[in-house]
Amino acid sequence: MTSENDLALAAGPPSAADRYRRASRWARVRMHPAGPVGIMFSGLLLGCIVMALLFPSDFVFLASANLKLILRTVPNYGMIALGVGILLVAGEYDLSVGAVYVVTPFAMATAYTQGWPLPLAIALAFAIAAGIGLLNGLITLGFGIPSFITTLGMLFIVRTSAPFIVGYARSVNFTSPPWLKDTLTGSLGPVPMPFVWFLVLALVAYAFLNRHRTGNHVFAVGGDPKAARFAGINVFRTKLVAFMLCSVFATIAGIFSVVRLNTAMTNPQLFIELFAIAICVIGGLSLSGGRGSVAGIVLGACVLQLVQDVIILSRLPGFYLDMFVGIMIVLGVVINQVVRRKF
Amino acid sequence: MSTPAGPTNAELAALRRPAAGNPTWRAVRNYQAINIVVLVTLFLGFCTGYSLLYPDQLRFASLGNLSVLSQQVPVTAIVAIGVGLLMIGGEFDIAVAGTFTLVPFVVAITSAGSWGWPIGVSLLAGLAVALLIGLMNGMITTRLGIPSFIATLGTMFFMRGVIRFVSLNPTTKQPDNIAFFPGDALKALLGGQIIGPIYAQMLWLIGVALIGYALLNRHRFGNHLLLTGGNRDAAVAVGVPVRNVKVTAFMLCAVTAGFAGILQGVRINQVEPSFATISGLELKAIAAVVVGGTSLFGGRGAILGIILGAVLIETVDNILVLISAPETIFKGFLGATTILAVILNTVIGRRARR
Amino acid sequence: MALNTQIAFGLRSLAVATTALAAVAFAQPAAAEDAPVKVTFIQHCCSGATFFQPMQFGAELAAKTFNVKLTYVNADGDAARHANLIETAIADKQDAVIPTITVPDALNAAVKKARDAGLVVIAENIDHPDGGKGNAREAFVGQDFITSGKMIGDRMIKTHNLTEKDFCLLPVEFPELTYAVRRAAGVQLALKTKNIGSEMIGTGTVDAEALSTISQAILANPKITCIIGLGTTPTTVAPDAAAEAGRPGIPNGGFDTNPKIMKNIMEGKTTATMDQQPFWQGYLPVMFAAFEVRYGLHPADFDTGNNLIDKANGQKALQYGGTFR
Amino acid sequence: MANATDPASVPLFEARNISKSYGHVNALMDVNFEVRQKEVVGLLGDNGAGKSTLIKILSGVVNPDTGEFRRKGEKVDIGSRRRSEAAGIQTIYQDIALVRSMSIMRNIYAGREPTGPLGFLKMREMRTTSMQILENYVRIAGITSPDLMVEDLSGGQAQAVAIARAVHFKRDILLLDEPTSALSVRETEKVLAIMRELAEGGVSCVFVTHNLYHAFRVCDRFVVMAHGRTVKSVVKADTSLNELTDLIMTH
Repeated sequence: MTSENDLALAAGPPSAADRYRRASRWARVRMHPAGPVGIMFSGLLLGCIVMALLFPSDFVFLASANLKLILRTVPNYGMIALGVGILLVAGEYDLSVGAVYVVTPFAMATAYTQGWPLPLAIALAFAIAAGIGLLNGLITLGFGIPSFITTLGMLFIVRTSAPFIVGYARSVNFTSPPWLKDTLTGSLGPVPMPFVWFLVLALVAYAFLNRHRTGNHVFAVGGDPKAARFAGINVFRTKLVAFMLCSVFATIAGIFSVVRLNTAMTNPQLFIELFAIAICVIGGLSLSGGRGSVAGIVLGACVLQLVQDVIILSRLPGFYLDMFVGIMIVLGVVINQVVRRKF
Repeated sequence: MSTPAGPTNAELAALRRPAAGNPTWRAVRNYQAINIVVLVTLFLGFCTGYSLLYPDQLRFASLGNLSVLSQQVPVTAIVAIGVGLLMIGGEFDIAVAGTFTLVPFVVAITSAGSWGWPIGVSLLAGLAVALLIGLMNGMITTRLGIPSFIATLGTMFFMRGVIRFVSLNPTTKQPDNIAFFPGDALKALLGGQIIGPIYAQMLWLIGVALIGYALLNRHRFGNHLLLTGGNRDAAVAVGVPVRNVKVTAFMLCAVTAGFAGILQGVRINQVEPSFATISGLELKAIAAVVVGGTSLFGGRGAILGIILGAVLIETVDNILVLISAPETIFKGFLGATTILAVILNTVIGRRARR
Repeated sequence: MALNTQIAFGLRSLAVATTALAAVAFAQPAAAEDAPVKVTFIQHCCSGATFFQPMQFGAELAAKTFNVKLTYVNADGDAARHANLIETAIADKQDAVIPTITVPDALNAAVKKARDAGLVVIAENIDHPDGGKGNAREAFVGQDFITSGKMIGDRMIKTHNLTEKDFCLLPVEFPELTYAVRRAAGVQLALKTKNIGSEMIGTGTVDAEALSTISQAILANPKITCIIGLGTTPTTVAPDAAAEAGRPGIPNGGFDTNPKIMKNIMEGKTTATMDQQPFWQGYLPVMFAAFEVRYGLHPADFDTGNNLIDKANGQKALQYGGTFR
Repeated sequence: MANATDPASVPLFEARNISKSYGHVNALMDVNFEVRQKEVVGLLGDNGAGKSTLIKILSGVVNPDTGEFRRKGEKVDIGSRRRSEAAGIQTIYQDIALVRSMSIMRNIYAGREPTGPLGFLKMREMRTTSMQILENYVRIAGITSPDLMVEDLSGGQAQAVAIARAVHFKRDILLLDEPTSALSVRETEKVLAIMRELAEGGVSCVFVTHNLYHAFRVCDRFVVMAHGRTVKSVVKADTSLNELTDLIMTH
């Protein structure tokens, strides 16, 4: 089997690589970063469909209104999670997304109502987002402090910045031009536009992470910053890009929300940042960086929303929604671990 | 452990070259929490000095204000000590606000009305619940092998539901605040005025701090904890029961949070279910702990630093009230204080070690 | 004075941020005819929430009008912090303190201490359940949650002819908060007269998520024929939620005003909202406090919450949203 | 000294009069070091002898206080990692400098990805080339796909990938800093064999190790260091294992 010249480890125990070669297609699915969450999602979906067919009047899962609703809702946290996910892969946290999600669209709406042209107002939102991301990155990397702390501080600073600048907590009517509202929140055939955009953004994130040079660098700096530096990768710049992308994705999500509701408010939208991280972890991303897939994030967002939908549709007391969400988060991560470990 | 990619012996020798000054000064400089000690001393000194010079402009050092601080700071600091010990062990607890709320609920419910347990038994029951919560957090984290950040995020949401359930008012079927009047003796014990602006909470803080210090610096457990948080593999290699150490730390964290919750409940005679949801105690505690020089990644931290971190955060807040700062700026200041203090800790720390 | 400035300048280099703030705060208005009345105003929760804007606007307008040095602070939904803030106001030798009595037993001692120290205490927004007999606050400016809950409930029953076949969804941000509990009790008081069932659901404060949660609840329970939002977020998104659930036009109403709610009312998407007129809750207590401290005028309770807004009287609320409304 | 005009005798790489001190500690004092074509040099010495500092200087991580470098007789600057790489030097560490959570292919190209317009990766090119690399430079059994994660490889396989990467990108001097100390006996044999193959194929190796037996088996020449100086440079034919051991022990 092995010649003298060959570097095979003939008599050693089979390495994981050997096992991979022999592994079945099924095992390869489980090994994929999005494998466990994919299995979870499929199981959940299958269960929902079966239940809906068995109890069509009590469990209206398959009603087109419900399906559309799910597709409309998944992007809320999903879009934020895409950015948070990219940053997690780079090995850093961003807790400030919850504030960015509120403040940048608020700035956009304020500028727009003050007569700025819409493209300029949108550009303003993205500029502020990029600025916040840049600041997060510069403080974290420049001083070498944990991003958890930088962005925790930034969460509070950004959250209070809008009310501080305009003097009061405010809400601004944002009546966007019909074409914008239709493109962002209308529907494409039976599929709501937010979901279409979510998939488009997911594709962009995928192209960036898996097909682009900088994405490759993001994986490297998150997986092993020392090895990345050794390979000549500019760790500082790569992480900075990831920080900025994270804020930008939060802003996109915020703009969708504002267009959908026709209003921008300074109300703190509590716990968004934690949900975004939960989605990523359910989707198979590692909190210590370097691992994960965009498919995992998309499926993670779907799973979280599906579970919430199931809880409400099955008429469990909505009063205790939080409780089920909590169980779900832990369970999701546990399933992730178990499925992977079985390999 | 040899790490060939690390510094060479020559470099290490260079690092070990004697620092200037006498040994006492060196010991002070090498103390882990020295930055925060200096920072808090300067800040408090400035505030006290200013308020003594111009008592009409800044009433920081007035009896009334110090009384408020001496009742509030210990509560935050006690929570922070638990969170800090856990963080030294390399883990987070996002669910402390839930524990902080649920435990006094248990005490208040079991000690009154149809339950009517003696207060001592109720207190023990409350602390037992805290231990259970800590055990749950610890088991989920260590046995199921999921990050504590996520595990306790889950239990945070879970406990909100539990709190809503236990706080249901039997007549209105709605969650409700519960009055908590545990009797004068306990009130004096847990929240009485000792002398001047010194309240019983201060003594309890000192007690908890001493226990925390003894555990962390004078007990085998502390050594295990530092090792577990600092270098898990090394800890396993030398036979430290890493999982048990972490579970114990989770339980300590929950017990301190629950105890602080009881202190709070005794002081304000009431327990509110909403506290678990909107207080943001978990982030405030983490902020206090890292401001106090504790490493977010575990393995490094000092009890005094953690307490001073809580002192700094609460005092900054207090000063902002006293100078009539705009309401919108408060949380922003908490954020800025956190970032700046941690920058100060790391940068000065790095320079001192250089 | 010069010495003062010099010292302040020197210390500024010690702690730049703190001193900068201090400098702003210490800059007293030059030689007013009367010394300004010092008032601490405590908002009980939720920094940044738009509901409180008219309240803060009112408080600051009154402060400007009546020469009041206003300290506007937020208790972040923490009763202990609320008590601290009252005691800090006492220590800071304020003339008056204006708290929200969210957690009565927690604040009784502090309120009494403030009265004993000679401060004027006027409650706003939320009162002690036993009113003036409950603790030592002198007056209350705010909405009676239970009464107002009953009013919006009655209005929804009347306008939409609700009967015992109907079922009401009561979405609210956080079901365990005082306002939610008491408003729900009021609404249910009205619903009980017609034997109408109801169900509460927690939505959180994230608008987009609240929207989805309410729509899903409507889908899940076809019995639901009426929505009464118990707080700003659910009231804001209720009509959109009904539309997204494929049942536009479900009668809906709720509490509070903001530009979006007013727009919905004017467009006929929302039946009515209970306006608790937060402007008054900011303006009046500050004015009362200033007048009592300066002239010894005694304040009185003032119910701000009986203003039911619908399409007929909503124009002004839309026009002055964010300031007076 | 060799005749500079004779190309065969010009060393591939030379470091002359290198000194480096950290504070009051002199890590290197006036060290001369050279690597010739097609040879494996063993860099030996006890802890603190200055080996690691020398390796760090050669790989561009640390700058010397004094000294100069020549490649094939021409003066070169190796003051940064990039310049050191440009001078043909690549370093392999004991803790294999690969990102464990990334695939072999992505590791091979980390930092020098072939890209099309807008910086998008040429995936097909990357895949075929990396498979060729794995097959040509160091035949590594058990590696069936360039998409395998490095963490799924054994230590020897991973070290082989690191070496293959270094060789592919036209480096003709490999610095191997304790490359075998984390490996099993069997894997160590493979890595030693790779070193010999590389030297014969034109890639000179500098082998830093504590293990004199290993060194004696693969090296053509030995440089012994002690207290920041080179004590002796000797070809294999002129020495013995015992002599080398004595040299290290006595200094």
